[in-house]
Amino acid sequence: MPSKDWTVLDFEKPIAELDEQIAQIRRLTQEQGIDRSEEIAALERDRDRAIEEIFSKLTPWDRVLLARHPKRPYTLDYVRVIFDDYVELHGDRLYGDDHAMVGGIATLENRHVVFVGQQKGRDLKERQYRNFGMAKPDGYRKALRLMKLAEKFRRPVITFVDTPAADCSVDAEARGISESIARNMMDMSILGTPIISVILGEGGSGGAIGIAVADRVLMMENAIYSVIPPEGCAAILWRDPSKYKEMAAALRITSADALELGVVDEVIKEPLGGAHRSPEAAAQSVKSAILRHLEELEKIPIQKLVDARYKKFRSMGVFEDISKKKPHKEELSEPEAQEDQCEA
Amino acid sequence: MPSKDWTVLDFEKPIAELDEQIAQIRRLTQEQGIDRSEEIAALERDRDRAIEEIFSKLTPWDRVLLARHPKRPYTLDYVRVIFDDYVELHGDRLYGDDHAMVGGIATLENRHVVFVGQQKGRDLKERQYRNFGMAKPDGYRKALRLMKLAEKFRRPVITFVDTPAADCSVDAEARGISESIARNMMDMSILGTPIISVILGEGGSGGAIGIAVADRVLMMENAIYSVIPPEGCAAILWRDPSKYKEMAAALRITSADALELGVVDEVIKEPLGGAHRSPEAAAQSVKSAILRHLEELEKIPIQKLVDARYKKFRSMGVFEDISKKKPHKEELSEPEAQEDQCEA
Amino acid sequence: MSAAAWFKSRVGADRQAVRQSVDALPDGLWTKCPKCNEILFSKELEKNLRVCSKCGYHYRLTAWERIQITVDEGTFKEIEAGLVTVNPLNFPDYEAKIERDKLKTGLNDGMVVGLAEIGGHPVGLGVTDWFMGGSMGSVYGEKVARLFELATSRKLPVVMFTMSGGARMQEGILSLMQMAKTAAAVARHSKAHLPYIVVLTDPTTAGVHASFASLGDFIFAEPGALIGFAGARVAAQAGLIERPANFQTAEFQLEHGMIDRILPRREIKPTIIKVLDFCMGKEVTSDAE
Amino acid sequence: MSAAAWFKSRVGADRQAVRQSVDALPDGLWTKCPKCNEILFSKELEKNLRVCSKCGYHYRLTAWERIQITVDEGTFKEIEAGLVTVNPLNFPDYEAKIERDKLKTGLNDGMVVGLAEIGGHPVGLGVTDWFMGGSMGSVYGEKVARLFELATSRKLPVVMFTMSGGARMQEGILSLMQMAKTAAAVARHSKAHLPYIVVLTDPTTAGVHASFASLGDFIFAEPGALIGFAGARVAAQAGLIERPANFQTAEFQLEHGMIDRILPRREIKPTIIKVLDFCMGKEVTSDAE
Ligand SMILES: [Zn+2]
Ligand SMILES: [Zn+2]
Repeated sequence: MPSKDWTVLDFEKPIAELDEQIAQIRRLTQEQGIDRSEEIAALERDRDRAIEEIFSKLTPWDRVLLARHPKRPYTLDYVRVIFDDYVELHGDRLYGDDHAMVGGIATLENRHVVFVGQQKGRDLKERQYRNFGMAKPDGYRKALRLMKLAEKFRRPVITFVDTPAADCSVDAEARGISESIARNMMDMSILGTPIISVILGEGGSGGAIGIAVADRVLMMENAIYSVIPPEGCAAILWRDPSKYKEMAAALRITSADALELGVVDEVIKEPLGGAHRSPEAAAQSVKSAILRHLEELEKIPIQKLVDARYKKFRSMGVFEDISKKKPHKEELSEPEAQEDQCEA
Repeated sequence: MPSKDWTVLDFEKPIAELDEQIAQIRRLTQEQGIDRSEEIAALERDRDRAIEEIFSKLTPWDRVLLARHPKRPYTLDYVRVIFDDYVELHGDRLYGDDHAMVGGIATLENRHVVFVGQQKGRDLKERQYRNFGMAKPDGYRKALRLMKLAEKFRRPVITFVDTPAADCSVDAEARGISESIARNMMDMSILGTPIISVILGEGGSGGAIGIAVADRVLMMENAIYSVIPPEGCAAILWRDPSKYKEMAAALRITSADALELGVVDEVIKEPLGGAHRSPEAAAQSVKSAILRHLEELEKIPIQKLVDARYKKFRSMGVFEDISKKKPHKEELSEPEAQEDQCEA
Repeated sequence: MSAAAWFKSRVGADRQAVRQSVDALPDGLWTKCPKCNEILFSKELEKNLRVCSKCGYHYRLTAWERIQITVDEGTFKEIEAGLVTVNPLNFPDYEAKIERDKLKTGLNDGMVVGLAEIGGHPVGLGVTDWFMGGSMGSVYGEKVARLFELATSRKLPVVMFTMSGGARMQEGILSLMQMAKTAAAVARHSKAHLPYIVVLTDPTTAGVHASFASLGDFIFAEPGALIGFAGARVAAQAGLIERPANFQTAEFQLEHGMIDRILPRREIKPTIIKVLDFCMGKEVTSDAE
Repeated sequence: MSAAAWFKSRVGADRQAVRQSVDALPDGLWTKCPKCNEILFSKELEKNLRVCSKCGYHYRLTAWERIQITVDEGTFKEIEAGLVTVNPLNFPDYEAKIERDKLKTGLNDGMVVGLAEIGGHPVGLGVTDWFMGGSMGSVYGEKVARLFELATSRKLPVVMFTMSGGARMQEGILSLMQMAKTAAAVARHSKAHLPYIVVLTDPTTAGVHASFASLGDFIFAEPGALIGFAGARVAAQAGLIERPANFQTAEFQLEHGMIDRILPRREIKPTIIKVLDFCMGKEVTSDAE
């Protein structure tokens, strides 16, 4: 992992240098047959301390970079570790097969589940094939078709979110990208089977929530979940795209923020230095979190589950109700503002 | 209506000549103020006798020509007479708005109904706009969307069939014309509201049945209902397109045939000489037939209605069950043919 | 509040005045159409429901103006007027903007909900004003959800006029969640076999278009209204260059099967009444089941 | 009848012989692939489930061959074998053609239905033979409907292999009605939360494709299979000239979202078993409700 590598973020450079030193010594060990394991162990300790040091000071913008890290494991990388017997199913039965949205049936330990998720591409060719993880209406409709199969056969749904945004090109608009996202949220809100969503990387706005109206929403430590990309928000709101770092902070898009704001149920810790440093371990953490939540959800009768899902999303948002502070009048003419917050 | 008119069929020419004579005398009457009403009445009697004479000998192929008659009233011509307060609703909420399939909400006497039907075009421009009455998947999906609105609000569905066939172009195929027709038949078979279909003109194969899985299927006297156009069948089966007249007879596509084969419930008599000679009267006949059947259907509880609809289509077809003629054997090696027909 | 009360109120009068200072020519009696430049007699424009009599341009309406031309006179009762916006993320400048738009509109936030009658049918009604770009934050979403819940419990149709630039960025992820919340509220109302009629007005985009605005049993739109997923500036960011001339208009959406009809403003109320008659009228097809 | 019995029967043996006289080279030991012209050792071809080992060309199978490679050995029990075709319209030449195809196939009509086990899962199974072009008339449709009804009453999945030129013209409008009849039978099976798996094989077109063949919860297809609405000759009649190279193939349908996967013949049975495990496996998500 040489430090000139474009897949190394600026703040990762000290880590990459230590990695490189360790790798060199390992190579020498092999070539020369000299035992230098103590030296390696010391360097590894240094490196891990460096990671901890660096990661304790990450800014929200650094989290954005991690969520979009070119080496970050993508949806199908997780699928390979978490599920067995994955049978990918294609198509929306209406128009096409969207390669930015994948899904199918699989087993998870003893369970049969339906899986759907956004898929980004690793190299340029695959990125284009996957439309950079930006699904069109066909993708959302494929996802809904598969979720309805899950409901028909009473199997839980697992969704993996990793998208910069839904596609907003002319043809996505022409086939109703708004309708497809709205319909998914509506139908997921009453789907008669447990749903768990995991935000793996980028939780990009409507593109993300279109498959994330779930009983449990889990979020990777270094994932982001945002109503708009910070760059876009800076450009629109402050008409100054260079302010994206400030905007990343203002929008509160990190996993800690989402947990605090009540938008996700749990943050899944990533391996030291981020999921890309140990994709297998990251996937195992996701797997055990899913299994733990599934066990809870399976005990709840379906109608109760669906009602709880409604209440969960119903209660999101922060506002104040000044009519509760004094006797209600039919016609409030000039409401008095009161400043204490109340959560609905 | 001069007899050189391309909108006059060959066998209609004697009628058209009498019409022309009557019209001339009427013009003279107006111009010259001479009362020639007796002469007119006599000619009209002659003409009506001629029509009766001609129509008593119509061949199946003549019925095909009548069903496709360029002056035949089309779906929206009926709608204008039969319904009030028609609000056309557009679009399948998925891809597009198909102009070959129209529909909306309307009132029919005291009732609120949903209407859908295929629409042909009268002149070349409108024909192209209506794609010659050949709907694409978008049309079938729009129809289903509207029928589901009817089910949601417990209103009956009236469908008008008039199509040479469903569209089979590359883009219809690409968007799943087969799927859309199959889905409509499936969902109509369990739709929780009364359905009445009227075959107005051409009942063209899958294109027709895609909106005609109804509790009552009514058929205009001079309409046709066929698994394939006679010309196509002659070309495919006999490799001789010139045999279309024989094929029209062999396929048994007239309203009398359909009634006898148990495929339609009632034949609606057309005005003397065909619906195009008096579109208003034709529409009034359709209206009273619909009302009569609606009154019957409204008395049936929905579940019974849906079960009866299933049984109705379930029982269509003619075959023989030789296992019923002798004790059943698990492994029949060489079945003996028996020639008497039995209806399932 | 009632519409009449609003128009009589200080803010209502101010708002009318502000509008005239924008649209009107110096003498105040005449207004120039921003689309065709025709000089229109202001009183005639009001009578014509603020539609240009020459080119058909539909001016934007305030929430209260919309209510006034839509409901049976005197029937609107606002609900949930006490919900007010706070600044949950401590987002820079948010309070100041809210205060500015409160003064401008006389509203606590962009969504006004209430009970009313239309053509004699009791309905739940939602209308939007141009408050923070018509954007949906927590108060907006909460009002929509409460409207649908009240309508569900009282077995009422919902009629909704949308006008929005999308989710409100200043409330971050909480605004995104209003999409799920409103869609879920529509789901429960719909499962109760109750009708939901949407009228999309200029502009309806992004988070609102991609949630409750696209979920009507009946979806109508005003002519020429901007309607689409990507807000204009987001689309610009995404570098969308080649687009059809009518891209993201009501006409584009009709052509692509997403809306039922385009209705000139004068036809909206009569059409809503026909639809309500269809859905809620007494003549039913079967009392059995 | 069981598959073994058919292969041992006179007709079964004849059919095998006929096939060899068509495909095989004079010595009978070798067969020439119609697609790539490779000379294949006939026994190897059989072992390879009649798929060309060089180019992957999938030969058409008889109904009994399909049953043999699909079900758990010895588990297939045919039902409704007593349904035979008559000539309801007195259509010219129909009886003669039926008799010809009866002799050719040893079947009463093209659709063979029965009960079987696949991967230990009891299922209702339908397979089609090339009888009157695989066309659907009254017997064909009736057998499909009875299969779905039996499966619904016994709570069994249905697995269906389709191969058809469409509705049978010789039974006229009655054939068209089989589309509605089979679709309605699928509806009731589906409402009972039972799975329906379709495998489209070469060719599946017209009336069969536009009815029960397109209604599976899971729809698979063999590589290169012709699949579409308009039969080739109908399409020719309609003057379709400009078409993509893969028009109406399994690959075209996959690209356009109409099928779940293309499965080489060897993967069909294992995939069906995985799907049956998914739908019918004992581990359920919730015993509540
Ligand atoms: Zn103007
Ligand atoms: Zn080959």
